[in-house]
Amino acid sequence: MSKLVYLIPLFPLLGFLINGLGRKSLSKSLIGIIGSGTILASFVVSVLVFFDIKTNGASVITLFNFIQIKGLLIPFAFQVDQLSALFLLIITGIGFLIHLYSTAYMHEEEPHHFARYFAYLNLFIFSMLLLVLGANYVIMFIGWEGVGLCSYLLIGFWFKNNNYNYAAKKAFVMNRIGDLGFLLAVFWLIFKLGTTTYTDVFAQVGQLSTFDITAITALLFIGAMGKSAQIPLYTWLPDAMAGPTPVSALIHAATMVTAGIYMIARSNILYTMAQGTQSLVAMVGLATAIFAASIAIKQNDIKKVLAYSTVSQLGYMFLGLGVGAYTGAVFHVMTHAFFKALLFLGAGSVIHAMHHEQDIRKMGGLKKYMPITNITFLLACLAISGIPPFSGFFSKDEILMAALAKNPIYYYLGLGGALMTAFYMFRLYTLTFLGGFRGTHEQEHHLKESPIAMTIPLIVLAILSVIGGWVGIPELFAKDAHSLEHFLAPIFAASTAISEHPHLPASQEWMYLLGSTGLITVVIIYAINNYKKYKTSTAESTGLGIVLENKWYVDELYDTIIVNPLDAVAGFFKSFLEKFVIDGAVNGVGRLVGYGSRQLRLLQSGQVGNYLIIMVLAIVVFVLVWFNDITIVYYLNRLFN
Amino acid sequence: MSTTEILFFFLSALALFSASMVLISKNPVHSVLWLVVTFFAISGHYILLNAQFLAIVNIIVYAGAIMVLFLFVIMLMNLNQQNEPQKNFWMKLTGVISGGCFMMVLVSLVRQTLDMQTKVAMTTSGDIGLIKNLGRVLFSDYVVPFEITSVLFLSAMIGAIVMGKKD
Amino acid sequence: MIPLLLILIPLLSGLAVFLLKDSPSSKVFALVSSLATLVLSLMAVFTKGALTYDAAWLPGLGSRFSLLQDGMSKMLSLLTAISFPVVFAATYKNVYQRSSAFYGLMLLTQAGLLGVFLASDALLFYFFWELALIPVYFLCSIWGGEKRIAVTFKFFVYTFIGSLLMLVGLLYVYAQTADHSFAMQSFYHANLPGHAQNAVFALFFIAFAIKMPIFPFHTWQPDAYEQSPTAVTMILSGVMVKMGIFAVIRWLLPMVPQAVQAHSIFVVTLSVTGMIYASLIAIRQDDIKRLIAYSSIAHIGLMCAAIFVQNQIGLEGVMIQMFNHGINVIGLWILADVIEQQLGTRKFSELGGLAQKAPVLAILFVIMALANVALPLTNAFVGEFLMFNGLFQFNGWVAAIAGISIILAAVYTLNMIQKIFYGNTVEKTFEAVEVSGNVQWVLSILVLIVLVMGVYPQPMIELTKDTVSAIFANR
Amino acid sequence: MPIQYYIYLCLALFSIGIIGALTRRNVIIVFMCIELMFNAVNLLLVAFSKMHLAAATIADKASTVGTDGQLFVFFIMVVAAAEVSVGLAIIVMLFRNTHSVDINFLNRLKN
Amino acid sequence: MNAIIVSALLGVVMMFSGILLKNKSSLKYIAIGGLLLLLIANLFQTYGVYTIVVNSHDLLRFQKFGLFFNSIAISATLIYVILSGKDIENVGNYPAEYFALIFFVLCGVSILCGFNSLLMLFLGIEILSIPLYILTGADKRNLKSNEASLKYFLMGAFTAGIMLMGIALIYGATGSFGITSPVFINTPTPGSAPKASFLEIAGVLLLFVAMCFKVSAAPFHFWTPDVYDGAPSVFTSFMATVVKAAGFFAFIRLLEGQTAILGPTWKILLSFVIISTLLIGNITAVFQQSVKRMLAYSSIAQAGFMLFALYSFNEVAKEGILLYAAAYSLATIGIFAVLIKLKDYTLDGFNGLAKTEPVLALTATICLLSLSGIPLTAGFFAKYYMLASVVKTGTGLWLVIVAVLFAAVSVYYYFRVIQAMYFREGVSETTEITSGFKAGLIFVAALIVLIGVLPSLLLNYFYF
Repeated sequence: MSKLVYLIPLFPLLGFLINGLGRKSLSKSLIGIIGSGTILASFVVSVLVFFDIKTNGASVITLFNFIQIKGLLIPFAFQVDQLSALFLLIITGIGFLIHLYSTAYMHEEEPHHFARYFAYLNLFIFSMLLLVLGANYVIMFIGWEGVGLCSYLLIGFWFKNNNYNYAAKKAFVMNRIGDLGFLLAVFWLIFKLGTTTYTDVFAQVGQLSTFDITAITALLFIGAMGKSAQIPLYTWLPDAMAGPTPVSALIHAATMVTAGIYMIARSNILYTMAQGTQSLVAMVGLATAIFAASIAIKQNDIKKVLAYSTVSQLGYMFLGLGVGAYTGAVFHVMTHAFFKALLFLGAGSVIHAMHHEQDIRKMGGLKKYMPITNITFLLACLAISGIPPFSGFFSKDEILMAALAKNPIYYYLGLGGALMTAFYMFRLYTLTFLGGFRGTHEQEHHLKESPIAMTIPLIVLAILSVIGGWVGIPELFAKDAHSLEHFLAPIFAASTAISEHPHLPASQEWMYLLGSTGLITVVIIYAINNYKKYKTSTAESTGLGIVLENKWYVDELYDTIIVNPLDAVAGFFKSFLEKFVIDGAVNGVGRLVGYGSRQLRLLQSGQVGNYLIIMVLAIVVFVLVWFNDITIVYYLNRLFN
Repeated sequence: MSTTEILFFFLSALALFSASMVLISKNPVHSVLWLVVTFFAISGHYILLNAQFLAIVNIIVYAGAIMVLFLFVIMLMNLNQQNEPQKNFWMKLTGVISGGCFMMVLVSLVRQTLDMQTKVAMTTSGDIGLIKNLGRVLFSDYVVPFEITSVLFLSAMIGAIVMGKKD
Repeated sequence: MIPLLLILIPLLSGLAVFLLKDSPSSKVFALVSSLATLVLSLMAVFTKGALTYDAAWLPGLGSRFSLLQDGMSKMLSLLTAISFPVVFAATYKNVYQRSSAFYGLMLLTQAGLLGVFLASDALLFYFFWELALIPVYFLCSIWGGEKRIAVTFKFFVYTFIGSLLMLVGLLYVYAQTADHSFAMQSFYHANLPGHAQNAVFALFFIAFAIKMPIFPFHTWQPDAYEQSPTAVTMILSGVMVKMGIFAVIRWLLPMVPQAVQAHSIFVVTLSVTGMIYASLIAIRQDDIKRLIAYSSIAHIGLMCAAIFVQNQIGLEGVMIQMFNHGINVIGLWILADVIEQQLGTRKFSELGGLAQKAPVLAILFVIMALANVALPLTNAFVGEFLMFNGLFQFNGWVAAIAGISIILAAVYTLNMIQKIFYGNTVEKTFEAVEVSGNVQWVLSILVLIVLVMGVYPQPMIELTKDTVSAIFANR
Repeated sequence: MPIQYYIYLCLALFSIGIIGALTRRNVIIVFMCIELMFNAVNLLLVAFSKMHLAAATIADKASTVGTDGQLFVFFIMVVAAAEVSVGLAIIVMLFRNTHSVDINFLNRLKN
Repeated sequence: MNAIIVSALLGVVMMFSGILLKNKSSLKYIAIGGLLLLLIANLFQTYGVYTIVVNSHDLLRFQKFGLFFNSIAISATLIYVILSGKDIENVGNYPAEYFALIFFVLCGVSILCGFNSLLMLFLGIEILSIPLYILTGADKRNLKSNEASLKYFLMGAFTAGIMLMGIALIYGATGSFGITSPVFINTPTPGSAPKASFLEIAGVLLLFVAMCFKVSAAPFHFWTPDVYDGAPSVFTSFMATVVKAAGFFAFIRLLEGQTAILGPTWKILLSFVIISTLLIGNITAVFQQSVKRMLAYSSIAQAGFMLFALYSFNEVAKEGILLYAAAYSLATIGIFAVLIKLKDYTLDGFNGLAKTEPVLALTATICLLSLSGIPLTAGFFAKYYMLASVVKTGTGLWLVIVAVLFAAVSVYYYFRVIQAMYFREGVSETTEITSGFKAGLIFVAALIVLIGVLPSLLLNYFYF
C-alpha cells in the first residue's frame, strides 16, 4: 500500500493542472468537483497508507534520483512513516473539508477565478504533501518553498487590491528569509555528512560536533520561524488574512504554518542533541505565544484576532518542541488544525453572511441568525481555550505540563498566555454572536445561515474539535490511553532514549490542571460579561491599549531598522555609486581620453619652428637618456621577468 | 704655429663668423652674401685638406649656382627691402638654447671618445682628393649611385616645372 | 563533423541571408537555419563522448582549426541552438528595417557563439570571441533604442579592451608552451611559473569579467540591455554572457591553476559583493529591462563565485545554471518585449493591472519570474542549490551573505510582478490585450523546459559531468 | 690637424645652421641655414676621409682609403642641388599664392 | 636591381606619354601596365631570374625579404592606381608627371629595399622624398597643399641634414658607409655599457632620429598630420601607405643587427618612442572632425605598432612587418579611395553613406575594421604578429599591454566613421562612382578578409 503513496501528491497535482489549464472551459461545478474530489482521493489513499503503516511500519519510496553528482545523492523519495502519515491525514482531511467549504464560499467568483482559486489550492495541497512526504531535507525544502509560493498566490488572490498584494509579497519575502536559514542548514549537512536523507542524517548524527548540530538546528529553526510565523518573522501572518477566508483556514491556520513544527519534530534527534537550540526554540515559542496573544486582545478584525491567535498557538507548539514534548507539539498541531480551521471557517461563514464585513464591532447577536455557525464557533472557542474535555485542553495541557517539568517559569508564562487566549477568544465570540446586532439594516436583512456546503465542514470540524483530543488522553486519566504517543513513538524513539522526562507527582499535576481550568473559566465568564453589552462608541483605548492595537509597533520598527535603511542603501547604490563612481570611472576614462585629445592636439601648433625645436630637444633628450638610464622605463622593462 | 694651423684657425673663424652673420643679418640679401663667404671659407678648408676637386665643386655648385639661385629668388620676391618680422623673443631664445644644447651634448660625446683624441686629419698631403683619383672610383665602384642620381634630377626637374609653371 | 557543421550552417546561411532582398523570406530562412542548427546540436547531445574536428589552419603559427565538443560544449551549443529559433519565433511579428541584414547578423552572431563554445584552439577561440561581438555591435547600433550609438559603443569598446588584454595573455602563454602551439592541451600544460600565472590570470580574468560581467566591470550591461533591440538583448544575456563563464572554465581554470587558487578569495568576494549590489539596485529599478539586467548581474555573480570556489558541486551547479539561466532570462526578455511592444512602455510606474487583461501573459510571466528567483521545481533551483552548496563548502559566511541575494531577488521580482500585473488597470494597460499565439507557444516551450529541468535535472548533470571531472582530475 | 678641431668646427657650424632654422621666420633663410648644415657635414666628411687616410698611409703609402668619404660629399652636393631647385620652386609657388615667405603664416594646417 | 631600372625607365615613359598622348585618361592604363611590368620584373628577380645584371660593388644587396617587400609595395601601388587612378588625373594639370613621380618614388622604394650602404640609403630616401614634396604641392591653387608641401620640404631637408650628420659621425668612427661591414657591427658584450665609440653611437642615434622622422614616429611626427591633411587626398593615400612602409623597411634593414651596439638602453629609448607614438597618434586622433586628418593621426598610431618590429627584431617581427605593410596599405588605400569620392571629408560627410552607397560603406567598414585590428581582417594578424614578436622576446610585456590599450582607443575613432556611415542620419554626397571602382573596392575588401582568415597565403611566399 505504501507503494501507492505517490498517488497522494499526484491527485492534487492533477487537479491543479486540470483546473489551471481548463479554467476557461470548465464549469464551476465541475471545477469544484475536480478540486475537492482530487483531495478526497488523496485523503482516501492517506487513510489506507495510515493503516498500512500501523501494520507494516515505516518505509522509504524512491521515485527517481533528483540530483546525483559525485559525493552527493539526492533522491526524489518519500518517507512514509507515522509522522508523515499523521500529517497526511490532517492535510488531506482538513484540506478536503475546506475545499468543500470553498465551493460555496467562493461561488460568487467568476468561473476562471474560481478555477484559479482551486488550482492554487490544489497546488498548495500538493506542495504541502511534498513537504511532509519528502524523505530528505531537499524534497522537504521543495515543498517548503512551494507552500510559500501558494500562500503568496492565495493571499494575493484578489490581485486588484494592492494592499493584498503587499501582504502577499511580505509573506513570501519573510518566508524566504527563513528559507535561507533552512538552505544554509541543508548546505551544512551536505558539507558535513554528504547527505540530506533523514535516515542517513539521523544515523550519522553522532559524527557531528556540538557546534555543527547547534548551528544546523538553529538555522533550521530560522526556517521554521519564517514558515511558522515566530518572532521575529511573524508579521506576515496577520497580514496574510488578506486572502480568502478558507485559505486562511487551510494555510494560515491548519497546515502550512505548522510546517515548522513538522520539520523540527522530524529532526527531533538533532534538536535533542542541541540543548542550546532547544532552549532557544522554547523561549522563542513562549515569547511568541504571549506576545501574539497580547496583540490579539485588542484586535477588532475577526480574522486578525484569529491570526494572532494562530501565531500564539504556534508559539505553544514551539514551546512544546523546545521542552522536548515532541508528541505534545504534534498533538497540538492536530487539535489546533481542527479548532482553528473551524474558527476560520466559522469566521468565513460570518463574513459571508455579513457581506465581507470583518469588523467585530459592527457585528453582534448573530446567534439567532446563524445557529450552526454559532454553536460550532462556540465549541471551537472552548477547545482553543483549553476547557476539558475539548481537544485543545489535552494538547495544551501536555505541552504546559512538559514545560512545567522543564522549567516552572515556562509554565507560568504559558498559562498567562492561555488565559489571554481564553479572554480574546471569548471577547471575539461575545462581540460576534452575543448581544445585539450593530451593523446596518441592510446587512441585518440579509443575514442568514450559510449554505450546506459550508455548514457540513463546520459540523465535521466541530465534532473533531470536541473529540479530537481523546487520542491523547494523558496517563493521569487513564493508563496507556495516549494512543498518539504510542503511534508516534518510533519517530521520537531516539530522542526519548537520550533525554529524561521528569514526571510530576500525580497530585501536583491534578492541582495544576484544576487550577488552570478554573482560572480559564473565570476569564471566560469575565470576557462574556464584559463584552455582552458592548456598544460601538466605546471610549478610545489608552496607554498599553494603543500599543496593543498597533501591534507593538513591530511593523513600524521593521520599517525603520531594516526596510528603510535597505531602501536608502539601494537608492544610494543606484543613483550615486553606480552612476557616478563605477559608471563614472568608466566614462571618466573616456572623458580623460577626450580631454587628452584636446590638449595633445595643441602640440600640433602648425608652426614649423616649434616642430623643429621639439625635434632638436628630443634628440638632446635621447642622447642624455642614452647615457643615463631612465629608471622608470628600465624598471618597467624588468617588471615581467 | 705652422702655416696650416694659422690658415685653419683663420678659415674656421671666418666660417663661424660669416655663418653667424647669416643668422644675424636682417636683410636676406646680406644673409645670402654671408653664406657665400661661409662657403668660400669651407672651400678653403677643403683646399687645406687637399680635397681640390670638392673645393672647386663647392665654389661652383654652391657659391656659384645655388646661392645665385637663392639670390634670384630673393630678388624676384623683392625681399631685399623687406624687414623680416622678428620671432617672439622667447621663441628665439628657446631656439638658441635648443641648438646650443644640441651642440653641447654632441661635443661632450666627442670629448669622451678616446680614439678621436689622438687622430689627426691629413692636411696638405694625401692625393685622394684629386680629380683623377675620385673620378676613377666614381665611375667604377660608384657608378650605380651616380646613375641613380639621374632619377633624382629628373624628379627635381619635373618638380621645378610642375611647381614653377604658372597655371 | 557535427561541430564543424554547427559553425558552418549559421555562418553560411548568415552570409546568404544578406544577399536576400528584404522580405519575409529572410525571416523564414533564418528560422529554418536556426532550426537546422538545433537539430544538429540535439544530435550532438545524444551522441556519446566528445566530438572533435581538426584541420590545418595556420601552420606557421602553431594554430589549427580544431574543435572540441565535450559535455559543456554540447550543453552550451544546445543552449545557443535553442535560443535562436526561440528568439526568432518570439519576435516573429516584429518588423525590422533592412530585415535581411538583421537576420544575417543574428546568424553570424550565432556562428561566433558556437565557435567560442567549440573551439579548442586558443587563437581560434579568440577569433570567434570577436566574431560574436562585431555583429552584435551592428545589431545594437542599428536597431537599438534612442541612446543606442553611445551605449553600444561603450559596450563594444569595453569588451574589446578586455579581449585585447586576453590576446596579450594568449600570446604570452603561447610563447611559453613547449611546442609553440595554440592547442588547448598545450595551453593546459604550459606550466607557467607563479608570477607569470598571476599576470596571465589578470589578463584573462579582466576580459572574462567584463564579458560576464562581474562587479565592478558591469556598467556596460544595463545600458546595453536597455538600448538593444530585444531580440539581441535575449541573445546577449541568454547566451553571450555565458561566453565569459565558459571561458573561465575552459581556459582559465586548467591553464593557471595556481593563480586561480591564489585569487579565488578575491574573485569570490568581488562576485558576492556584486550579487548583493546588483540585487539592491534592482530593487530600485523602474524599468523592466534594467531590472532584468541587474538581476542577471546578480545571477552571473553567483556563477562566477561558484566557479572560483573550485569544488565539484559548485562547478556542476554552474554548468546547469548556465543553461537554465539562459532559458529563464530569454523567457523574461520575451515577456518584457511583449509588454513593451504592446504598451509602449517599460516603466512599472506606468503599468498595472495587466493580469486582468492578459491572464495568460501574467501566468507565463509569473512562472518565468519564479524560475528567475530559483523557486524549487523550476530549473534554476537545482543550479543555485548546487552553487550555493559549493559556496558553502568554501566558506559558510560567504554563502550566507550571498544567500541574502535570494531574498532580495524575491523582493524585486515580486515587486515587478505586482507593479505590472496586479492592482487596477491604468491608462496604458486599459486597452491591453492578450499576448499573441506565437509568443504563447514559444513561452510554453520555455516553461516546459523550465519545469522539466527543474523536476528532472539529472540528464543535464550527466551531460556535463565529464567536463567537470576532467577539470578536477588534473588537481 | 687634430681631427677634434674639425669635429668641433663642423658641429659648431651645424648647430649654427640648426639655430638659424629654429629662429628665423623667413623661409628662404631657414632653407639657407639647412644648406649650411649640409656644408658642415660635407666638411666633416672630408676631414674624416683624410683622417682615415692618415691612419691607412702608415701601413700603405698608396692607400686610397677615404675616397668614399669625398665621393659622399659629392653626392650630397648633387642632392642638395636637386633639393634647392625643388625647394625654391615650392617657395616661389607659395609666394605667388600668399605673397609672403613668413614661416609663421604657415598655420592653416594645425591641431 | 630590375625594379630600380624598370621603374626609372617607366618614369621617363610616363613623362613622354604625357606629351605624346592626347587622351589623358589612358595614362592610368599605361601606368597600370607599367606597374604590372614592374611587378613582374621584380618577381623575376625575387625568384632568381636576373634580367639585368649590374655590379653595384656591394652598394646594393638584394635579398628575398627585401624583394618580396618590394613586390608588396608595387602591388599596393598597383591597387592604388587602379582604385584612385582617375582621381590622380583630376588633381592638377600634369597627370603624366604625377604618374612619373610615382614611378620615381617606386624607384626610391626599390633602392631602400636593397641598400647595403649608407650612401644608397641617403640617395634612396632623397629619391623617395623629392617627388613627394612635389606631389604634396600638386594642388597648386590650394593654399593648404602649398603649405603642406613647404612644411614637408623644410622638415624633410632639415632631417636630411640630421641624417647626414649621423652618417658622417658613423663614417668617422668606422671609416665605412657599409651597413654590414665588420666595423659597423661593433659587437659589445651584452648587458654592459656599449663599447662602441661614443661617436658611433651618436651617429646611429642621429640616423635613428632621421628614420623616425621618415616613419613619423613621435616626437618626430609633427609633419605627418599637417602634410597628410594638406596634400591632395590621392597622394596622401600613397604617402601614408607605400612610402611609409618603405621607410619602415629601410629602418629595419638599417638597424637589423646593429641593435647590439646600442646596448640595453636602446630598448628603453625605443619604448619611449613607441609609447609616445601610440599616445600621440591614438589620443589626438580621437578628437579630429576631419576624417582625413584623423587618418593622418591614425597612421602615426599604426607606425607605433610597426615600431614593435624594431623592438623585437626576430623572425616573427620580419614576417610581421611584411604582413603589416600589406594589411595596412590595403586598408588605408581602400579607405582613402572611398574618402576621395566624398564631397565632405569631415565625419558628417560620412553620415548615411550606408544608405546611399552601401558597397562603399561596407568596404570602408572592412577597411576600418582592419585598421583597428579586429579579427577576421588582415589588420588583426598584422597587429598580432607585432605583439607576438615582442612577447616572444620575453621582455616588454608591459609595452604590449599599453599597446593593446591604445588599440582599444583606436577603435574609438575608427568606429566613429562606421557609426556615421551606418547609424547616423544624413545624405552623404559623393562624386560619380563607377561600377569598376566598386568592383575594385570589393576586391580590396575581399583581400583584406582573405588575409585575415588565412595569412599564410601571403606569408608562405616569404619562405620559398
